[in-house]
Amino acid sequence: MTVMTMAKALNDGLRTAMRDDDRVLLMGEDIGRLGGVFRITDGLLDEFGAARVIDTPLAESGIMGTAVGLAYRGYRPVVEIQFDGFVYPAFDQIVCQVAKLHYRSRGNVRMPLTIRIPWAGGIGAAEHHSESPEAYFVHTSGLRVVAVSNPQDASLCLRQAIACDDPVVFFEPKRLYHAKGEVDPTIDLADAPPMGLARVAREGTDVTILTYGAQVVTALDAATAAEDEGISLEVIDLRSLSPVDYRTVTASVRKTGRVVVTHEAAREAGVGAELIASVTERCFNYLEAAPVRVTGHDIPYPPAKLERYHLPDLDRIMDAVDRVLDRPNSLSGVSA
Amino acid sequence: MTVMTMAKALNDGLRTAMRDDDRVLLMGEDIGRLGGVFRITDGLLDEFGAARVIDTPLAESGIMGTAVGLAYRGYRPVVEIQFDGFVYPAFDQIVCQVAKLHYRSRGNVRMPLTIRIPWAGGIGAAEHHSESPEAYFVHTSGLRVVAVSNPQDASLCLRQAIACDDPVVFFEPKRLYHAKGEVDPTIDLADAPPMGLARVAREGTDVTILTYGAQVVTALDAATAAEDEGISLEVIDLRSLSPVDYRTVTASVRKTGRVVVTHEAAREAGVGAELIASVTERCFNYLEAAPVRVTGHDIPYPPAKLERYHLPDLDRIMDAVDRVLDRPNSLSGVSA
Amino acid sequence: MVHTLNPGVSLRTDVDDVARLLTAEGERIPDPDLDPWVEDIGPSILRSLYRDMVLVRRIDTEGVALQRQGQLGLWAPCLGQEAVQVGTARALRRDDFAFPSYRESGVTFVRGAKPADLVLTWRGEEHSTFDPSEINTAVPQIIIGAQTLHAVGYAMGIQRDGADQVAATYFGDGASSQGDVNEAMIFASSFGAPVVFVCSNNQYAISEPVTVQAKFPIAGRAPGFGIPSMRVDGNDVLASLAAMRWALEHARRGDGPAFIEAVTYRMGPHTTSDDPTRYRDADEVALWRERDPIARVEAYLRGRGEFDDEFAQQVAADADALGADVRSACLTATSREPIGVFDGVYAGPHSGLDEQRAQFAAYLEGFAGEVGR
Amino acid sequence: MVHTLNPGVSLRTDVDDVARLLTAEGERIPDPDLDPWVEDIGPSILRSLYRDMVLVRRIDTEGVALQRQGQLGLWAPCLGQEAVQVGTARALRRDDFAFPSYRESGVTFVRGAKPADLVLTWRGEEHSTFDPSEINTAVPQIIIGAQTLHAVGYAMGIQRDGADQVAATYFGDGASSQGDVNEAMIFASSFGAPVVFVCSNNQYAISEPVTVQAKFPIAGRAPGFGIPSMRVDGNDVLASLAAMRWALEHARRGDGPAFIEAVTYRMGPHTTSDDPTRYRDADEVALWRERDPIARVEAYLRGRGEFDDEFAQQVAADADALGADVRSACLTATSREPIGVFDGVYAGPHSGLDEQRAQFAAYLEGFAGEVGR
Ligand SMILES: Cc1ncc(C[n+]2csc(CCOP(=O)(O)OP(=O)(O)O)c2C)c(N)n1
Ligand SMILES: Cc1ncc(C[n+]2csc(CCOP(=O)(O)OP(=O)(O)O)c2C)c(N)n1
Ligand SMILES: [Mg+2]
Ligand SMILES: [Mg+2]
Repeated sequence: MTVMTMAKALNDGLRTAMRDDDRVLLMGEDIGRLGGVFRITDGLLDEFGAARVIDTPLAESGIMGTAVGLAYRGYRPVVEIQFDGFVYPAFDQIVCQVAKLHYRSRGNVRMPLTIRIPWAGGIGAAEHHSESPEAYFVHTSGLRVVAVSNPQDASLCLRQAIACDDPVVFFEPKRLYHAKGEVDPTIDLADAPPMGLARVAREGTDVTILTYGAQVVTALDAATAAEDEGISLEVIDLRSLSPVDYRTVTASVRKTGRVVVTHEAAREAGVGAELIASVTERCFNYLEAAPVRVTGHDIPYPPAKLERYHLPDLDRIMDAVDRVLDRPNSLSGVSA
Repeated sequence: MTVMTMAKALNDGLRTAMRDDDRVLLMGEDIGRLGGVFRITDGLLDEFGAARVIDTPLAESGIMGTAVGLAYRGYRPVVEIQFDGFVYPAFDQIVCQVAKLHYRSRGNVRMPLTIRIPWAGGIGAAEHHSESPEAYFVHTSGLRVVAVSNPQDASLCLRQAIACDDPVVFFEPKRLYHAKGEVDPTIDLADAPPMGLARVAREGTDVTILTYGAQVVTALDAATAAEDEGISLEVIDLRSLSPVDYRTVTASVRKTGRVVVTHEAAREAGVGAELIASVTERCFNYLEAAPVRVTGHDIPYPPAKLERYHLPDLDRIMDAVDRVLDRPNSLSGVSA
Repeated sequence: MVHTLNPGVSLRTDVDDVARLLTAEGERIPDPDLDPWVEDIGPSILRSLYRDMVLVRRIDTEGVALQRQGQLGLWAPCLGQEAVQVGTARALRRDDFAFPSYRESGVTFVRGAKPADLVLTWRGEEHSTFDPSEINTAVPQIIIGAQTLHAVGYAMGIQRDGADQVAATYFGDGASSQGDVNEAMIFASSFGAPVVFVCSNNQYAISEPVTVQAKFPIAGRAPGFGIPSMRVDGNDVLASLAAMRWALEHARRGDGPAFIEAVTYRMGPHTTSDDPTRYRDADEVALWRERDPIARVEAYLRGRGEFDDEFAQQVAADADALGADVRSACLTATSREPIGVFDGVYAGPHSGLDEQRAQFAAYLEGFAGEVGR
Repeated sequence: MVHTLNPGVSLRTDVDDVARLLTAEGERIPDPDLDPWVEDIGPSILRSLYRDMVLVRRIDTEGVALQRQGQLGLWAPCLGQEAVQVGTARALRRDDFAFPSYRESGVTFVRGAKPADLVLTWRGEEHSTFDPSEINTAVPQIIIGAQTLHAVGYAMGIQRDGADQVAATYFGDGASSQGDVNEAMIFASSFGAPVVFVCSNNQYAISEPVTVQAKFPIAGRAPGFGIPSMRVDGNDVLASLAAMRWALEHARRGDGPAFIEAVTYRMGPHTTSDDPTRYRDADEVALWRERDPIARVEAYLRGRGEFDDEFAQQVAADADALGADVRSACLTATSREPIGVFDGVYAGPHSGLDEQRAQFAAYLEGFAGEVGR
């Protein structure tokens, strides 16, 4: 066990994956000499050379499309999309090729791509640098989607994603890149639990909070605050957004009977909608109150100075907790 | 009132919109001499000329991006995406530009684009020709999303979409292009109800079926079948997927207490998830059973010969109806 | 001086402004750039190229017929484009890797696709049938231009493996407008990847004449990206073969990508769903009928006494046999079981989909037991 | 012959392989292509170009300083690129329409952006401030290359209006790899749209040297699309102006698009978040410091007795005043109210968002009343 930042854990995970399998290679913008704008690939060019750490031309569709070709040839490309908001030019290659080639080729062609996306807001960034596009990928059959919230998961899940024979879209919350945590970077993948089991980040009895990524930290803060008010929140870090580990989720919901989902992404047809729909289908008779979503508004990501009114913070989570507990101090509410 | 096919109604709607406003112009692949692969723009080149009916180079991002520029200049471009599966190269321009420019420019720049998409499956088509990408757009703040199910709505909603100062993604179910219906093509837009009110396609008392597009027809068939079994289904044709007319939806759900949502698109994080989450939030105390989704599977669209096992048909809807009514003959079910 | 107003580039789009070795009348004309690449091509190879073209045409006829008879959902005819497909594909080494589009049945056939592989996708049974690694050919692509990037990536893999293979990618004149195709040229150039771009300029993208995509020859774009290119008569199998050999050799020896624009004509409709009379004149089609790729090889060989009726009959018989095989592969096809829609989505277990599959299996089973509702 | 192996195109990427009118030392040299376009440019206009460049540099210095002081979230310096920005923007007519990227503060300034417009976006107050229709300049673009298509579309609108305006779009060397930029050239060429492409090749896309994007001059790509192009010294304001006039006139008279590659250098970091010492040598930067765009104009004018210290001081004072205005616009900025995050998403009512807005307003209101929890 070592204490390290998530950025370091990811860097370390990449290095391990590249040492373990020489078909693994990295592609992206500025990932070579610069080590990526977040330094996640720092030092890897020196260790593995330009044939395996590839600074590409500035074209995301080109990156994704050539990664598909490399996968055809038996490579395992790990693609870095520089920021969440720049994944869209690659959307066609992801949706029509990466996600479908295994199905379309009747399993003959594997697409073991990992698409790393520095992700989401809260860092005061410029436009297009704080997006939460995860729902697009969750809705895309053929992909797996992972979102991490701490250095240990970052390290292990990234290695698992790279080792996975299916394409994985891997979300790294930018605002946690410098958060530190204990990491065992040497876990044997053969012994590790399968990628994508949800984690009970904090046990509780009154309300289940379903969340992922940086919101896990906010939810844990809310749980601490709630404790002071005598409310016990169970916080579940989903880790895998597709598939979702419903065994862990439903066990919690059946215990608490009350659910709050929180994410930064817009609400409409977001991951929260899926979670509520699925939980309602699976746990209807256990639910004591309507599940509530605490999400980004259904607006384009606002300017940096306003982002704190967009991102669901501790207070908004607590307000939702009040609501599912039917406490009178809930300020929000749903109209007809 | 005239009886015409949906294809004709759309053609007619375009013609009317172009006559009414000379800033309206059409862009797309093969929309000129050919009149579009579905003939929706038939005859419009002859009437309005090549400056207003523009056969573009084969590049969807280029089409969408130049449409944005035309909107900057005060035009109202109506873009035809040839098939649902070919919208993805334009995704970046749609998500980052079309959807955001009004917000980003503080309302200074309007994006009155209409993006017409011949849509969804059931016509035995080749790969990429039967996609249901609507959830991607519903999840994208800044867009409006409409899906029509009959010639009258096709005619009116298309004209409304074109007249709307916001971007509208307009879904046209291919398998209904040749379905006929009564159309009043002369409705004055000033008198018409606002675009996007849901329509109670059939009144009923036992179960509410929420649906849109070609599935409305399947749901109506199910309602007829159900009647024979003494079950009364209320079928709601949403027409607008973003925003959803929850007034109409909740009124129905409060009456029936039971909900089935059906759409062709994959289930995970689809529009059905949003509908169930919203309905649960809004009508929790009225719900007698967990709402159920009947959707395409979470798979890439299968080969044509298999599509009937993918598309939710009458039997699958009836099975879900049985389930929400807790009738013993429901064959499906949800595991833990 | 530094302007690149570039008077050097031919700005004509004239279809006769091409490199050619066999005229429409079957006359062998010299071409200094192409001649060196076909020195070894004698009558017997020419006869086998003729044979391949006839077989491809027969496959195409069968495809159209099967579609008309309701046995295929759709067919994209390659009638008139046999020369570029056969000529370039025959130049490939077995271990090179081809990335074709939907219209390249001639390419997939030459690469080794079996009769079933040629029709079951169009029948709607499978998105694709053959295993790409068996015939070193990718799943044919429908998303216009997407495969060009795959070819470049594959070629980057070849480089990393230190191999001397080449990736070849096929696409149309319409495709040349897609961002992906241009990005593919940029990546290929930047990485010096061993990839050959073959643009079959058949004059149309569905109804749009090539002039919607390009006011000047498409081959003229490649040099701007640092990729040498050649514009050849795509109805001339010998020129197509020669140009492809030039391009492959260029890539194989480590000099990076090369580009071929093969000027040809789509004699049929875009697909069997299309009605080309809406957008082009019979005259134009008639003109191109004169430029038939097969007839000119026959004329040339006959002129040299290297082609007789017996050979023609033999090829026709082979073609009929192949046609019959294609037909029978189509007619004897069986569809997957309903639950088979779930096959092959993921390579490994997936809790969400596995559950959905199990539920659907239960549904199907229960449903099978029911007699009506 | 029809090959386009194209020996006519200069395949060098040498930064000195450019058209130039003012050398780094301030010597006026002739250029047959550019000279005709600057016949009317005498000392007084040159002084005003000098002045604009100094002002732009001052804005840039202020931007960096404000960022260092925590007043801006980020700043993308244009240090070293003043000549291409001022020279080309000054060639535009007021009613032409510019589509800049994030780095073109010089362009937006010349177009008429106010001090607040130059900083409030970087401060994170607004995604953009000015009304594009007031200064005929689009919201600066962050998505690399996207604006080039907007410019082409706008130009298609100009054509439809029968107007003689031109759309001009700015982008970087990195952007030239994006599909959108290539599609923009294709659309522009096919429709003969009055648009001018200005590629500021500042040698880097963040850390990537231009050789990752292109092995050959970027200007060499345009002719392949049928677009005439020119490669100029982007640190030479006179050459930049001249080339832009040539390009604008070409477009304005109905001859379609034109393309300029302006070879320049990003003297500073990519943005204030960047550390360029990780990827480039001080030597290289020093070399380019010798090529300063402002110094050469001063040297030229001084050499002709058209520039004295008094003028220099006046300009410096103007620059200081502008700098102070920029600073004060930044420091006096006020943020929108929290509920303002909902402003301007849609042009018309939207039941879903209106409801969400109302709920959030209620939440904020109730919350404001609370003292802690
Ligand atoms: C991304 C995308 N957009 C649109 C289409 C619809 N489409 C199929 S073929 C075709 C024309 C292609 O023309 P070309 O590239 O010249 O190839 P050809 O069909 O002539 O062989 C179009 C527009 C598609 N398949 N993919
Ligand atoms: C689509 C997209 N991908 C990636 C980025 C991240 N990014 C911002 S600037 C930049 C480099 C741009 O280089 P260039 O076009 O040369 O312009 P310059 O910054 O040098 O002015 C990159 C990669 C982006 N903004 N948009
Ligand atoms: Mg074609
Ligand atoms: Mg640059």
